[in-house]
Amino acid sequence: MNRKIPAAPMIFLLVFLLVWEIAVRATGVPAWLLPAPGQVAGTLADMLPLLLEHSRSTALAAAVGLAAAILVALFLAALMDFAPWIRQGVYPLLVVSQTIPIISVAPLFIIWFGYGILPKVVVVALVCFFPVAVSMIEGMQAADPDMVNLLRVMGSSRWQVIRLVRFPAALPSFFAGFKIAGTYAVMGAVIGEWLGATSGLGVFMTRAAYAYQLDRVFAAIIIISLISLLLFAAIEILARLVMPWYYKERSKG
Amino acid sequence: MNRKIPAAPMIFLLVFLLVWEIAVRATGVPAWLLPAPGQVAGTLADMLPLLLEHSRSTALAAAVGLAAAILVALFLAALMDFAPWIRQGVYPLLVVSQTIPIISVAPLFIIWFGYGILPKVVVVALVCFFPVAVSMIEGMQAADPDMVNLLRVMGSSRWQVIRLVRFPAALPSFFAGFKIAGTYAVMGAVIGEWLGATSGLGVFMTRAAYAYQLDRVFAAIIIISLISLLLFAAIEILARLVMPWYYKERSKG
Amino acid sequence: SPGGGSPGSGGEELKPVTVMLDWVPNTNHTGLYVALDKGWYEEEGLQVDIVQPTQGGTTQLVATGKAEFGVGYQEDVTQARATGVPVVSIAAVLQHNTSGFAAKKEEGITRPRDMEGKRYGGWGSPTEEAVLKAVVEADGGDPGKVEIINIGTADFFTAIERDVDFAWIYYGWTGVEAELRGLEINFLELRKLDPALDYYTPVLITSEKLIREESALVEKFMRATARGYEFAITEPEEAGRILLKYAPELDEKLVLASQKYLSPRYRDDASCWGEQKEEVWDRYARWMYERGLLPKMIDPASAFTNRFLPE
Amino acid sequence: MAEIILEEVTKTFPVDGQSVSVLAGISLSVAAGEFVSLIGPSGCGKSTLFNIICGLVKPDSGRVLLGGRDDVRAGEMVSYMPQKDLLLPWRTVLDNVILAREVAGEDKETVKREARQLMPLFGLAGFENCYPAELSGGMRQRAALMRAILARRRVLLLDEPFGALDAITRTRMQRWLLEIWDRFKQAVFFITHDVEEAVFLSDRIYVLTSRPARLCLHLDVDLPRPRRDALLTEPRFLFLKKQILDALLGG
Amino acid sequence: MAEIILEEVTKTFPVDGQSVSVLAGISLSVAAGEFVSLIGPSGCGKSTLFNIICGLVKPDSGRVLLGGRDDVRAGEMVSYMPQKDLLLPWRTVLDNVILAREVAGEDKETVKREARQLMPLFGLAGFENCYPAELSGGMRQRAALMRAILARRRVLLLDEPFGALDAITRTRMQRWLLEIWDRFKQAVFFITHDVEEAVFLSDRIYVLTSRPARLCLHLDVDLPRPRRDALLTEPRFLFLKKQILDALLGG
Ligand SMILES: Nc1ncnc2c1ncn2[C@@H]1O[C@H](COP(=O)(O)OP(=O)(O)OP(=O)(O)O)[C@@H](O)[C@H]1O
Ligand SMILES: Nc1ncnc2c1ncn2[C@@H]1O[C@H](COP(=O)(O)OP(=O)(O)OP(=O)(O)O)[C@@H](O)[C@H]1O
Ligand SMILES: [Mg+2]
Ligand SMILES: [Mg+2]
Repeated sequence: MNRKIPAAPMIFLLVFLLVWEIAVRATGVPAWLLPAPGQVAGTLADMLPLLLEHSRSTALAAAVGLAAAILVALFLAALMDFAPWIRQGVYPLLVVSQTIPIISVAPLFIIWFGYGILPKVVVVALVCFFPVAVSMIEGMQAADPDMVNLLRVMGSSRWQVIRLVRFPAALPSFFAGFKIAGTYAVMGAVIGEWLGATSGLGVFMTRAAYAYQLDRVFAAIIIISLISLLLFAAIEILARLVMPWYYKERSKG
Repeated sequence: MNRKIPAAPMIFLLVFLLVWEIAVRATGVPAWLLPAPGQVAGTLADMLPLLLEHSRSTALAAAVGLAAAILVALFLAALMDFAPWIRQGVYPLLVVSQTIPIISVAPLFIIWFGYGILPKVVVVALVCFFPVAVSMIEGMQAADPDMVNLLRVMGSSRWQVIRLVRFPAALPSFFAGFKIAGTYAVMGAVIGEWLGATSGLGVFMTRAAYAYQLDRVFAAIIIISLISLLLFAAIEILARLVMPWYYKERSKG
Repeated sequence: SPGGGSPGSGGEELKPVTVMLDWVPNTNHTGLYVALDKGWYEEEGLQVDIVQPTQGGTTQLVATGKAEFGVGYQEDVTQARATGVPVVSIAAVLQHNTSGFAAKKEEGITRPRDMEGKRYGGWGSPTEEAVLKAVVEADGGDPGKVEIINIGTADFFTAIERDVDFAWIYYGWTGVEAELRGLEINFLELRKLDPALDYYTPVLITSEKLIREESALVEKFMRATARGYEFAITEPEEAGRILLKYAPELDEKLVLASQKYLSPRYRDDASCWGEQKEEVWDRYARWMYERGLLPKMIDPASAFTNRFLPE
Repeated sequence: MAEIILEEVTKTFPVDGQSVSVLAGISLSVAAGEFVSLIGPSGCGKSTLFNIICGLVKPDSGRVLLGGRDDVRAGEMVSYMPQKDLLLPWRTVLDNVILAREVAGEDKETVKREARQLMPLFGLAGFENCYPAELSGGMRQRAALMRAILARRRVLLLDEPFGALDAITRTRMQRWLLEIWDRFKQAVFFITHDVEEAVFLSDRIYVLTSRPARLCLHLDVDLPRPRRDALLTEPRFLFLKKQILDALLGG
Repeated sequence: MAEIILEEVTKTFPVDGQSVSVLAGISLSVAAGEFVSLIGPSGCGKSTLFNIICGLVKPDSGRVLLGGRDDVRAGEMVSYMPQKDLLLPWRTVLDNVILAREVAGEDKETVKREARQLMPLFGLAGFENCYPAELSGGMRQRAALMRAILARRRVLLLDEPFGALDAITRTRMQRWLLEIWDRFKQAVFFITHDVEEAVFLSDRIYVLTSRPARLCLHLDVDLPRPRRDALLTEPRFLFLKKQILDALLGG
């Protein structure tokens, strides 16, 4: 990635907003159906203090949940590398864990985790750990088998093979999963807030939607997107810090 | 993966169900909160014809949406490889597309796509394309830069470099994303049904939930999980067919 | 924080109590927020936390005691009790059912049989289908000719833009919004179509266990809550503003207009706010049971109680 | 006409914070149809020089002319066999060796037929449908060489093509390379560590010093062609060999 | 005592549907402190033989004894330098060369100090903190060799350690390898394509035929030690060399 033209995303965004604004004006879509960006911007400015207050609890839940997801995912990936039967037994359960619509077991969540930040964190973790775990597992499997063999001949334990070869080899794949998870984290927190909460952007959005104020809904979406983009950028920077060898090699040409 | 012990997942599943059954009986959790597996199995058997009927439209939406997602993801990944400014401009938009809580823009969906199968397919595609796109993009970036250079010296066009090196090199990563997407597909269709539908497992679940028939909700979840697992297994088999070189290398040891 | 209880003014320990709404805070809940805002719960020694829930979870959570009180519907309580979920209705928020079927004026739906050949947008509950069928049939129409579409979470105004001709609304919120928008609608009020359908919606609920073991708590809660609703009945404007204070995300115009519409309807023709009649419970439960919506008939007398209403 | 001309090419790499000068002003040329070898200590910058010719690495200063021009795409003129074999792991041997021709848009089946006939020559008969991971080190190198030769460009850049081959195979491949070269009149630019091999094959030899690489010897190999095995013991041959070894030792 | 004993080892690979016999009954041994070389045509099965000794490939039949036993983990006795360098791309040169000792649980800092002192010997001084991608082909090979030697096991398996090195560096590394070997009394099992190198370094030499590999020559190198450069032109040396070349040609 060329770091010299950070203007590109801005330009794309502006074009996107412009098209949207023009489309709304040209077709005369009413504001309660699809507000124009200009109107949303106005609302955003008006509601900013309230939005920021709600953002705080959402962002916190997203961050904590994401961190928990990463730990769980790394642990599971390492575990599954130990024996094929663990892999074969656990992998389907992971898949199943993702196919349960959280909303439909929401009461259980609240009974287990209460109304505080915990259920939100759990939802975020549940949503985020899967992409990281799969990317990590597949990335570890993709490690050069000859390098793994070399380590075996050196007398490495299984754990050493994981730590010295499989984990570092899986890092690019891991960060792909991390980026996916990071993108989902804030959304996960918002969904978590639908399960029952007293504050957060999810609360804000449901209320605004209930009052037919789509401009407020969109203002909240913009905040969610911004937080997500920041998180995404942070992950990208982290990747560059953790894998200097990787980016060095790729910027040679 | 050792293909000789497919018993492992079964054993894990049985242990899991057993723990669940015992936990429900021991703690006396009422059935309207968490039904025991035995009860769910009974309901599942009773409701099977109805569930299968509903499954058909859900599975169809999931399959069509997933296929569309793959195509879009591959197209975007290839597009973003053409120039850094496209990459920098489009990537953030992809992230933003994932941070919009679908439920909160459901009305727009319905205005645009009506109440047929289309909105479901769109939801599935929206949920699924992102993991595939990110995995593909990151996988293509991870391709050996020396191989890319070799192709350049051979006089390859950008598109040839993508087709001959970046795409095949990204396949293991692509399949990681595909597995994630496949896992989400059925869930995505169910969410799509919550936005409005006349049949499907999501409709079934909503109805059962209104009547406090959690055993039926769980029966539906089991069907969802089964379809998802089948899809997941199909993707795994596809990976083996598409990447014989990859699995050959990894089964040497 | 919005909806949260404020710390006690006195030195004595306040008892924490959770109230789980049925959905987003709205004018049905005004009395709760008034009581909270005026400190009337604290006067009763309660520290009340009002939580916004997920759709459908409230009844179970109240039944398990995870929330002491909740907002529900008669239909829901009946369904729950028939399934064995031990919840009890302790007050009717509105004395009469203010919901009904609404359509744009140009659809020309002025009576149930006009629904023939039209498309109905519902949320997927089995009861609504039965209700629809019953009213169309009673008016001499063919319910088989009404197409039912699940519109899930989409709102009324969006739904009727495309694919849907009419839907079920609460007049006190959606109908008022239509008025504010100047959208002309035909509204068929449910209770006018069939007296059995004049059930209580919404109601306040609690669990059998709480009534059994901590009836004093329920009493205290209801005392403050009733005060809140009485205030909302007499001071709609101020009550509406209190609600807005706790849910600033809502639309001010809509809340105030809705409050004006609802305030006289909280008590309506009852002797006091919250009163429930066994007749209403019995009639609707029987109605549901006869249509196969309940696995078994409930005892209507134990589904509700008036004993916690202040004199 | 000179196919390749380098004029005062310099290159510096940042290594561990400091900048290490690798090429310190290299000027050389390879004429059409010529066989030129490049010898130098390990790590002096030979592969870097090839990368510069191919346009993969930008020199810090100096000029690179291909076919007398500095605006020509390397791929059109040059076929490159890198030091790492860089076979594509997802392609069979047969699909790997035809890569350059496939890129050029030629009919795959025709090229495959041609490649199949050459397989025995490279000792790869029977392994057409193997993946690279199933080959031995020497077989991979031979496949990479075959890929470069099948590309049929005016200049062949070979970076240690015979490094992983045993003496016998190596000798056979050398003889055969000379035949090819004689037949197709390509220019060959050849990196090797084997002094004897360089003298035996080349028209001219450039010897580089260790890092930063400078030219320390430019040798015309005035031995008659065709070259025969008997040459290896002739005095003139041994003299040239000695000259190079001395240059390497002195450099 | 014999460190390595192979008894009638056979190995067949499935290649393109058919099964190709690679090793057709190989018996050999390497005694403690001995320097033994293995020579054979490219693709005959030398690397496969090493993989079998290391336990990475299971022989179809035959026995492998390490230290006289068949139940010992290869890693405890053997240090292996594979033909591909297999440096870990995410580790610097320094971190790569200490890998085996780190795996053994030794204090990293101590081993790093030891490694830093050896860097100049391997021509890697100044590149300690480079990543492998920043090294030349020969430098990578030297780093891989250094990693194997730093492991300090009773047996060193070296698969073409000097293939990518220029003549001068190669000679220097050969001399130095003999010194190491003399000092630490490890047994060395050495694959090479260079017949001269094999004769110069070894106590004994095994020569394999082309696929399927059989032993076609087992040669005692009865040259005195320490070996000096002058040896290269002595008649006995040339005779042994000729014997091997004949075996290779005949095989
Ligand atoms: N994993 C494998 N699958 C199939 N065939 C293999 C595999 N590994 C090695 N072979 C085959 O075994 C034979 C011997 O390979 P090996 O690498 O042992 O040769 P070698 O003697 O080391 O050759 P070189 O000197 O070229 O390195 C080759 O024909 C090769 O194709
Ligand atoms: N991408 C890079 N970044 C930093 N240093 C590099 C890079 N590529 C090459 N070098 C350095 O440039 C020098 C020359 O490398 P090059 O590969 O050209 O050597 P070489 O002459 O081909 O050696 P060999 O015979 O060992 O292959 C080395 O010191 C190497 O460390
Ligand atoms: Mg080189
Ligand atoms: Mg080999």
